[in-house]
Amino acid sequence: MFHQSTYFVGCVGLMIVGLYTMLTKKNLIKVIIGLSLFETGIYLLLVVVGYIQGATAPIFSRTTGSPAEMVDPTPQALVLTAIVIGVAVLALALSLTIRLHEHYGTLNLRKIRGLKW
Amino acid sequence: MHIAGMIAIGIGVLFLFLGSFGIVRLPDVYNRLQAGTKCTTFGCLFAVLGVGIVEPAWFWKALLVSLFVLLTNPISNHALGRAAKKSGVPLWDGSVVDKSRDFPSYANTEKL
Amino acid sequence: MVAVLLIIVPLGLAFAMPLFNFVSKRIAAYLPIAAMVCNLILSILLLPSVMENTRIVILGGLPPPLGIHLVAGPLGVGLSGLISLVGLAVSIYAWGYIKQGAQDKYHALYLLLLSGATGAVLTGDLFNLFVFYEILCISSYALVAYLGDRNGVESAVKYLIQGSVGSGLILVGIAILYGMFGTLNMAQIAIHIDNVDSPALFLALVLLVTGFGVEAAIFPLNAWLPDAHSSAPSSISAILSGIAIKVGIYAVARVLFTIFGVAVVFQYVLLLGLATLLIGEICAFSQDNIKRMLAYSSVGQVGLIVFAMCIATPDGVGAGLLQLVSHALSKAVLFLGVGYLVARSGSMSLSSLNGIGKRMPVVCFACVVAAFSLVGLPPFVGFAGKFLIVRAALAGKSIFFTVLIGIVFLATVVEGAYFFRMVQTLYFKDAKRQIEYKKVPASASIPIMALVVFIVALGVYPDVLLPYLKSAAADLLNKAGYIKEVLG
Amino acid sequence: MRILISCVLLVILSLGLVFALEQAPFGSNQIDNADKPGRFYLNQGMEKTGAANVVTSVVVTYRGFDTLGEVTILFIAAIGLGAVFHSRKKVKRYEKEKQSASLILQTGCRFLFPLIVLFGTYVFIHGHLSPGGGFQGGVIIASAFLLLFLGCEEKKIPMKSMNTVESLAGIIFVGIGLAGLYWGESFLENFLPRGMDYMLLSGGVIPIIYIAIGFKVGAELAGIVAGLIERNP
Repeated sequence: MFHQSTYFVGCVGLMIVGLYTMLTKKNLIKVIIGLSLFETGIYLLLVVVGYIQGATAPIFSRTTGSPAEMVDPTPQALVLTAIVIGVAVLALALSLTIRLHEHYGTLNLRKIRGLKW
Repeated sequence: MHIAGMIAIGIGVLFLFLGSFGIVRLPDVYNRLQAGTKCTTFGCLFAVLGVGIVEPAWFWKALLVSLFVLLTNPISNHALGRAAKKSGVPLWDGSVVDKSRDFPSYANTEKL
Repeated sequence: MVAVLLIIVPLGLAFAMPLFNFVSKRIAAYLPIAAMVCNLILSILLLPSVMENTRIVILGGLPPPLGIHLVAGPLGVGLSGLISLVGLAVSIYAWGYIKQGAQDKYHALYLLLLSGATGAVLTGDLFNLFVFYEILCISSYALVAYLGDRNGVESAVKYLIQGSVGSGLILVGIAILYGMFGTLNMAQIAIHIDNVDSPALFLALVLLVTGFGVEAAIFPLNAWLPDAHSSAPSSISAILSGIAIKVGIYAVARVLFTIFGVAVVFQYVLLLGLATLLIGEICAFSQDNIKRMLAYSSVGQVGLIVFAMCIATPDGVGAGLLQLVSHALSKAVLFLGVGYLVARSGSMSLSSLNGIGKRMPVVCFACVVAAFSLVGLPPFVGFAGKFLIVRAALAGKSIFFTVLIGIVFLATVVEGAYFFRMVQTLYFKDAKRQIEYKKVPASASIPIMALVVFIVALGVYPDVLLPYLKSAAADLLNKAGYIKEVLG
Repeated sequence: MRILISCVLLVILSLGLVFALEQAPFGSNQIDNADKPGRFYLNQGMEKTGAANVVTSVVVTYRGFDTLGEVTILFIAAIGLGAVFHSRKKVKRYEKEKQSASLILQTGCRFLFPLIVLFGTYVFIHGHLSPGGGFQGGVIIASAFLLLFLGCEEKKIPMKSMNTVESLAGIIFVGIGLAGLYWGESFLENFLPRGMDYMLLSGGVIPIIYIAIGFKVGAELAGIVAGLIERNP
């Protein structure tokens, strides 16, 4: 339907929005949201890389299933792994954020300067 | 059959759109919850059922999905609204009636 | 086939940690020691046989281009031996050192960190490398914040954010490579990469090097390192400086040499390494906090290793690897020793350590030996490393390298200056206040002294290591040989 | 100033990415080559493993080592959370204002909890036949526990047995891998018979591994949720 570069523009756009959020926002929670957006863009990119125009999901069933009409399964497996890694990082980041808030009473990164940046 | 399903999906999409429009336009939390739940529950119901009608093999699954939407959406809405009221989010100035004053458990939430 | 146990044993013991806790809480501290002893023995047993020909370990029942596989070559097994040696020393040290917090969780995370490092150096699949690299990174984020104090948490947050952006970039690079070649096998990518000339390839190279460079702390990606290394518990600082950075360097080297093998880029990375060296040493010179000083010194040493590797001759890479071994041993000793010095004096500033050398002779002696080794004085292993680097750089007789070696010497002088200042503080200044010094427990002094013995022994007989370094360098540089060994 | 610099940086990065991606020959024309892993998995995965969902057979057997690493990473997150929160003082601020959930929410949660667990179990048991699998099923089960945390505060989650489940599931995964090494030829090899196509008992070790992963992920994510909630579990 679309030229393939259209998809790339979408993925890269998400990544850039995430990176922009990470670079400019002061609040740590917003930085983590930016990180999450950035990672989402990457997952989309991985899926798009394995996409074939007009092909279906790589799942056989009794009625359908010809290997020629399926998309590449490997990037989907990679995305699964990458998402789980992203979740783990997110959980750890949020727990560290809670601890940081207990120590400083704020999440403003301009005010958290116990160590030299 | 196909056309009936498509019409059902269309109705669902229309209500979902109205619901999201309401979330943007309405003045306070309670009104937005109203738009966000009533319209989306109804819209979701029709959209899912429409899919079930278009694709008859999925009808029973679609029915089950719509049943769960019908069950969970109001509960979550209730929890959100109650939490908002308990933590003292004020009503819109133009609100007409506030029944929660009649219940003792909501009595001292206004001043927060 | 045995090489897979190098990864599985620590992993399985870490998984079983909660079950062992039901039996007794005290078992947790012994598990890392057991796993590392097992790994060390396995690596030493494997090393002679993989020197002759690289073993390919198939995983999941499919031969290399299709499934994931491990490459048990001289470089991988050698590095895993180094990891288990330093890991063993640090785990014995941690047995007496870690007394607060959730100790069983500390030991589980520590085991996972080491298994991640071992997996990263052994694997032959690009995405698998990423996964093990993430295991290493995420467990080190958690370990840096282990004590839960202000500095630890703050530096862990910084480390986490920079590290996860880095790993995101790696993933983009992997996506591009997979899109272009339809495979994740490093050897197969290396075959195809010569036939394609595309800007996307250059982009993938930049993204991968940037991503792995965050862990390797190559300038300008080293902002997290001084904070994280100085705020972590000392045993973790030792393992981060000794092992984690090395895995980053290994990954960068693997990407540069084996996958891409483009000679044009080496010079830029070489200059980056030089910049890292200079900046690290100069920043270390201006520090008063001793752990920060050691952390910046790690930055400088990373620069030196990257510099040596990017000379891209077998001699240069071998010298870089020797320097890598030397830095892993010396920096582990320094951080472990300084951990007790700091714990006894109660402050990290250099001035509080005045005259401590007379009170704690063993630990201070070990620190001095390690410091001299890092500066490059004979007869320690650091001398051999630096000597070989200089020889390799001057082998081509080009003016470019002569100038660069001059800069390296300058950095070494700076390095010598602050390490001698440290030695002067430890021994030749009078203590301002008298503190009751408790004896350092044997669980700390034994691993430290064992590593010191290695530093001295390898310094006196560097010839023992040279054949291994030679074949490891060939493993890294010989792209065609690697492809042939993996794909048959 | 900061915004300007970051904008310039990002514009350069995005232009570079888009241009580079535009020129790269991506997707369909690459996978058609028969010796490429993706094509091989599609053509032969079903016959070799017996799993109708090709993604599952890739995740669990061909790239099973990645999955082991992935499970490990979640495990690290769960332990790391515990380690980071260990030295935390107990938070008293919210205790006195805390109110129990309303009757509607409690009833709803009690009613939905077994259904969600059932659905999660369905998803991870049928991972080799339909979309889904251990991770997805585990996440659904963890969401049931999240509901329990929100709705029925008086119900305590047995964290000790959760830890046991987590640990046992991990050991089973590693043990199956080692069994593959022992009876087959390589770690994580599919050494069981592949069974009847499209039936529940097919795919050799895949369902066993996915059940272990489902339990492990469910327990770990429930532990993470419990750790992140202010109240001490």
